[in-house]
Amino acid sequence: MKKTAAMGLAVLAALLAGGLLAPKWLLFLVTMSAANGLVSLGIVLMMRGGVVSFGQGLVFAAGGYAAALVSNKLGVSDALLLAAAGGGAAVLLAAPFAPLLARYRGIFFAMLTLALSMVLYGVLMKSESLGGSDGFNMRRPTLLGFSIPDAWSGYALYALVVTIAVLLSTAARVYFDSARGLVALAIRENELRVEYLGASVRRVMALDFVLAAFLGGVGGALAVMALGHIEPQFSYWTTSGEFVFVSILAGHHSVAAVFAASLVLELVRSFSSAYFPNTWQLALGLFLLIVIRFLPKGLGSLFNRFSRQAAP
Amino acid sequence: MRIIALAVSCLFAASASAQETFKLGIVSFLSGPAAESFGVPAVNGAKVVLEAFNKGQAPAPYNKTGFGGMRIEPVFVDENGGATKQVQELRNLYDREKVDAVVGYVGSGDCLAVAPAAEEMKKFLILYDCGTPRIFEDGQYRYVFRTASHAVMDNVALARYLKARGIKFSTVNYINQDYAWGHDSRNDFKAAAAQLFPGVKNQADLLPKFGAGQYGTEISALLSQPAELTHSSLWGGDLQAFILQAAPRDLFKKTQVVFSAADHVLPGLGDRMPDGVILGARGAYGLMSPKSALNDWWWKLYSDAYKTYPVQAPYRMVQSLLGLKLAVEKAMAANGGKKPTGEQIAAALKGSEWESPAGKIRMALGDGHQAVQDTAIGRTKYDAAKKMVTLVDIQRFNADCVNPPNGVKGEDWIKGGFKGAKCD
Amino acid sequence: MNTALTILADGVAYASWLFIVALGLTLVFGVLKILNVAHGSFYAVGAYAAATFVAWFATWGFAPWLSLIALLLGSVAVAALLAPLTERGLLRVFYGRDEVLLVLVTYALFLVLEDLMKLVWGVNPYFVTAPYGLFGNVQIGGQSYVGYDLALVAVAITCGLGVWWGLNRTRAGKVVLAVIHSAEIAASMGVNVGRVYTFAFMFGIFLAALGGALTAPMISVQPGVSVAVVIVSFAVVIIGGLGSIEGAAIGALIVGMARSLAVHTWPPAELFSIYAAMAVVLIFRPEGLFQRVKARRI
Amino acid sequence: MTVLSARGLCKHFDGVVAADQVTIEVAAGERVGLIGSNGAGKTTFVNMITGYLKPDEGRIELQGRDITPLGPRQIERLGVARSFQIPQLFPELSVLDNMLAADACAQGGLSAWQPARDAARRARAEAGLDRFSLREHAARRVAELAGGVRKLLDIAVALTRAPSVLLLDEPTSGVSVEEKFPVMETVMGALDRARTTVLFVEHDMEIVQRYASRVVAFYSGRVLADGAPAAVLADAEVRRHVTGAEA
Repeated sequence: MKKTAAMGLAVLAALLAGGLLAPKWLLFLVTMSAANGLVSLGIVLMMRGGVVSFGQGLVFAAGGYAAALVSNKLGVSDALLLAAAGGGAAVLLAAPFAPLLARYRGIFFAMLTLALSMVLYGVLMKSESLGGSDGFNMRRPTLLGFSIPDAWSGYALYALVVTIAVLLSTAARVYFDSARGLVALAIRENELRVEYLGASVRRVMALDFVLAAFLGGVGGALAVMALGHIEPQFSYWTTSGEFVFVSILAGHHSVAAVFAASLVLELVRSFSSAYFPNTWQLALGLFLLIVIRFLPKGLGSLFNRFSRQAAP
Repeated sequence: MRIIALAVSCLFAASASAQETFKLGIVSFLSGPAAESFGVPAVNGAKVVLEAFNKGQAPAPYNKTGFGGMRIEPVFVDENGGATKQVQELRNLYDREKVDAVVGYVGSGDCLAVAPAAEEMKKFLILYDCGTPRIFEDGQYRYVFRTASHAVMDNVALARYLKARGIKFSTVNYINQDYAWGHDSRNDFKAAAAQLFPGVKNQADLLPKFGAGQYGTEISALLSQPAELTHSSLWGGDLQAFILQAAPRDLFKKTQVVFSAADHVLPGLGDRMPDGVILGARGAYGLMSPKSALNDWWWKLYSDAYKTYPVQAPYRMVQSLLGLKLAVEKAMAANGGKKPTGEQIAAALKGSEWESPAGKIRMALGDGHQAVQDTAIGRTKYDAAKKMVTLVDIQRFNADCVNPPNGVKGEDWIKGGFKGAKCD
Repeated sequence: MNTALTILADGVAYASWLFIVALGLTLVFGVLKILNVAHGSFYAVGAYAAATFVAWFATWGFAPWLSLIALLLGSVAVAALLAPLTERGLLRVFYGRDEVLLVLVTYALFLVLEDLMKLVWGVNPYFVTAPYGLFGNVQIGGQSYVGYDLALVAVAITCGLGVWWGLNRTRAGKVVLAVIHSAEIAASMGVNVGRVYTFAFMFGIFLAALGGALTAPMISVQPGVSVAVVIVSFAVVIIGGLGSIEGAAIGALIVGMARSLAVHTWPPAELFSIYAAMAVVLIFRPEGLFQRVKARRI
Repeated sequence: MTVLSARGLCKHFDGVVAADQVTIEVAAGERVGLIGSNGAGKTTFVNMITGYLKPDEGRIELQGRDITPLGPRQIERLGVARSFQIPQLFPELSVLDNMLAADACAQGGLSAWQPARDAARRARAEAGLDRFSLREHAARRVAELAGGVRKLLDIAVALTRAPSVLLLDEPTSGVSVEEKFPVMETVMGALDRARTTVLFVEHDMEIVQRYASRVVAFYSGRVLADGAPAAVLADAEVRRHVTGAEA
């Protein structure tokens, strides 16, 4: 656990230093992919228990709208509070469904979560007070009471997002290595035996769903702060699909891999749409296929291979 | 394919001679439901016009080569994929592709999302098409402009046309897409009709979801309680499907149908378009465009290249590019003939006005950032001899008659009885 | 009374259009255990193919009613060329992988096909309205319907009965049912599962393409046709139960009726009525209305 | 005294009778061998005792407490563990992680931060492996193990919480002939030390004779005979319907 924390700090320091050198566009790309990465990290957390949610757009949007509304309507501008609000709102929205969803597996879990996210999408499209399909804009947040100068807004948000991302990932790593984390893996392998060993499968699954919701909500809040705009698209099935793709690309072994995967997706998308304006979807699709084909266990499997060689 | 070639060539050209070139990002729908009616025609329009600019073949005062001698290098980006993607790609255009300005965006959601991003980056941005009035009514911008009227004009003009032509009606049915554009258009027309036709009754208010494709149920609903007038802001594939499915069921015979933005479907539909439909084009575009040397040049330029006449989308694109050209050249002069910054271009465009194929464009609203323009409404009539839909009973409305004055929200302006409207 | 009749007629008309597409989706899942996100893309390809064939027929000066044949040929072509290519060339690589992963594979396929269609047919609209007028108009409850729309009801019923009969009353059908029940057991009984997969996928895609082809006359065929179809036919098969034919029929009717009822009585509900229905069914009958839970043997 | 008592258990699967008035009382420390041809109702009995199946009729008591309505989880927590005909393990995890996962489950309230592999837990898990001399396999994935080893691990996992009653469902099935006796030796040796009450389903009569202190013979859902091994195996009915092959 100490080791994990130390590693987290080291990574964070490196990222914050690196951010000073990176070009603006890359900075923003990393910011976005870190925010999105948190949502996918939530899916990975559930994947370790053997289920994949195709509706994380639900909590992503919940967190995003919560943060944007708290900022616009209540006038709260502190980024950390907004992030917390996002996570909290997502948890509140997801918790009632957790016991229910804990009963579902495989395609049914995927589809039920998808349906829920699409219901939210429909509601958001309808709510003209929230700008309907156009959504609405959000002021740039302040950080610990300081308002951020234009020149530094990019870096400040980057720093904020990576810091939160690293902290939550460290927490996730600790969770994965905990007793509960191991039992989740066991559930993925053989639920029946876990019940026969006296642990409640549903309780584990329900909690995982709520934790994933928290991660998704925070991710949504951070994404909105970076974008300055929110719209129902956040809850649309294609959005959720990309989160799933990232977690599949990452695999459930490594936390770092999730953010690597998220970044890779953003880079591919951005370069293909810049250089193949007419066929960027084709490029993206082919990329997805190739990855799924040749990295069945995800980037994480590579990561682990290296780390194993490092420390036998 | 040609677009890819272009984009790639730009990549390499970029490094070559940054001084004499002006890199221009152009964003519109190259895929998805809006590609056919709006995105691709607009981009096609941009291509021929920029080509003409670079050859210095545009008529005066647009006859300087490129932008004041600088060769224009366009970079095209697909608007499909949601506002999140647009914000990221806009940032990439400015920071990575190093474009000097961006012209783009059809979707209102995209416009709302990208405007603050450009503002924060202090980069010059022209929104060339999107409809929502919220952008400059709710927001204050220095670097962001819209070179076309917002959607309020379209539905006010429709109502005024009905009034002017003495078309009587006491009941209205509505069918609009279930997203902001549809909702806003319906609300604007409702309000305008309430002002000009007191006591008019609103009946069915249908909101099929965007891209539904199947309208049988809606058409039944419209026919089961037919109103004298039926209003719709459907566009593109949805509009075409609606017309194809409604015509055989005689909807167009049983009620007077008015479309707020429909000229873009006329060339495609041909004789499938019923006669007597009243429609607008979001400006004096296409068959309703005014007679002028500039318009003739543009009409020929576009028709020769694409074997069809230009409609709404390409018109809106060309009017933004013409405005940008003058602004850049003005700013250049002020900058001692050197390439101007986004800041300087913004200063030059703010509150300016220029001639476009569709008439005069004036940056009159949103203190100099939101354009107003004349518009026109007409009535369809198929011309068997020419084998094309023509528009008859065309009536023009000058900008001040159908656009709110500076500082007044469109909605309030309509509800307040069009105070300050000059219709002579 | 008339309103009720209208609601019913509209609901049934929409349901039958939906059923043709959803039937293909549910078949493919039943046999290959793949929830095909790209189903809507094949629907769109079907529409484009139909447009192309009708255009050819017109240039060859065939009689208008033959354009119906052209529609059929269009969908057959898609099923005969594109489907095997996809199944053998792409999906086969991923068999045995997790269901959810396969959903992702078809999502990628969906992206690819979107652009491929654009490269092949461009973005300009295709109109194939010729067949739409062939059946004239029909009066139902004071409403005048286009005969073509009602003809779709017949087509849908034919497809449904045809598939049901094919599965339950023919030898080949029995084999397919065996594979649906368990590919392993079927294989051990000497069934060429690979062949059944290809065949079933081709048929499923044929239905998708047919749906598109039959819709082509009443729409403008252009980019973006596919998107709307996917989710709504998803809802249908989820409601009815993945892999169940009766389920697809009932699901289509539920969705069609819900939509028709919403449009005629309370339009604002239309957008999310479908997903709400889907969620409710999933909560109370996760396997859908027509599926049974399989107990695990230890 | 009686540890486990099942009275008048009945179970039907659409038409098929899996249990018909099954009544068995088990005293502490007994080694009960459950025999019977396939489909006689042995595994159904085990499944009912451990709460995987609810009997249609009848009552199950553990130390006088009614456990009939409880599920596998609650029953396990009361000290009734089982192994499976087909080992129910976590194939992609290492042998040690299988034990650690079992240990985590046994700890009850699952901690979300205490490491699953800390020294204490690891020691317990390794001790558990040692009892079945599985230590050398600790690092291997279960999926790679041989049948016999898997059987042992399945039982080792079941013993994590030191149950008072253990049900073994065909401990030697899928184990090669030469492995059978060694496997049973290790299992029973481990159990002797733990003084656990054992019910084991078994087809191999030599094994039953060697390790059972009492034998219950099933036939088409009914208890055919119940008593000392010699007596039961000598019973005519049993010879006809159950052990006929060996006769």
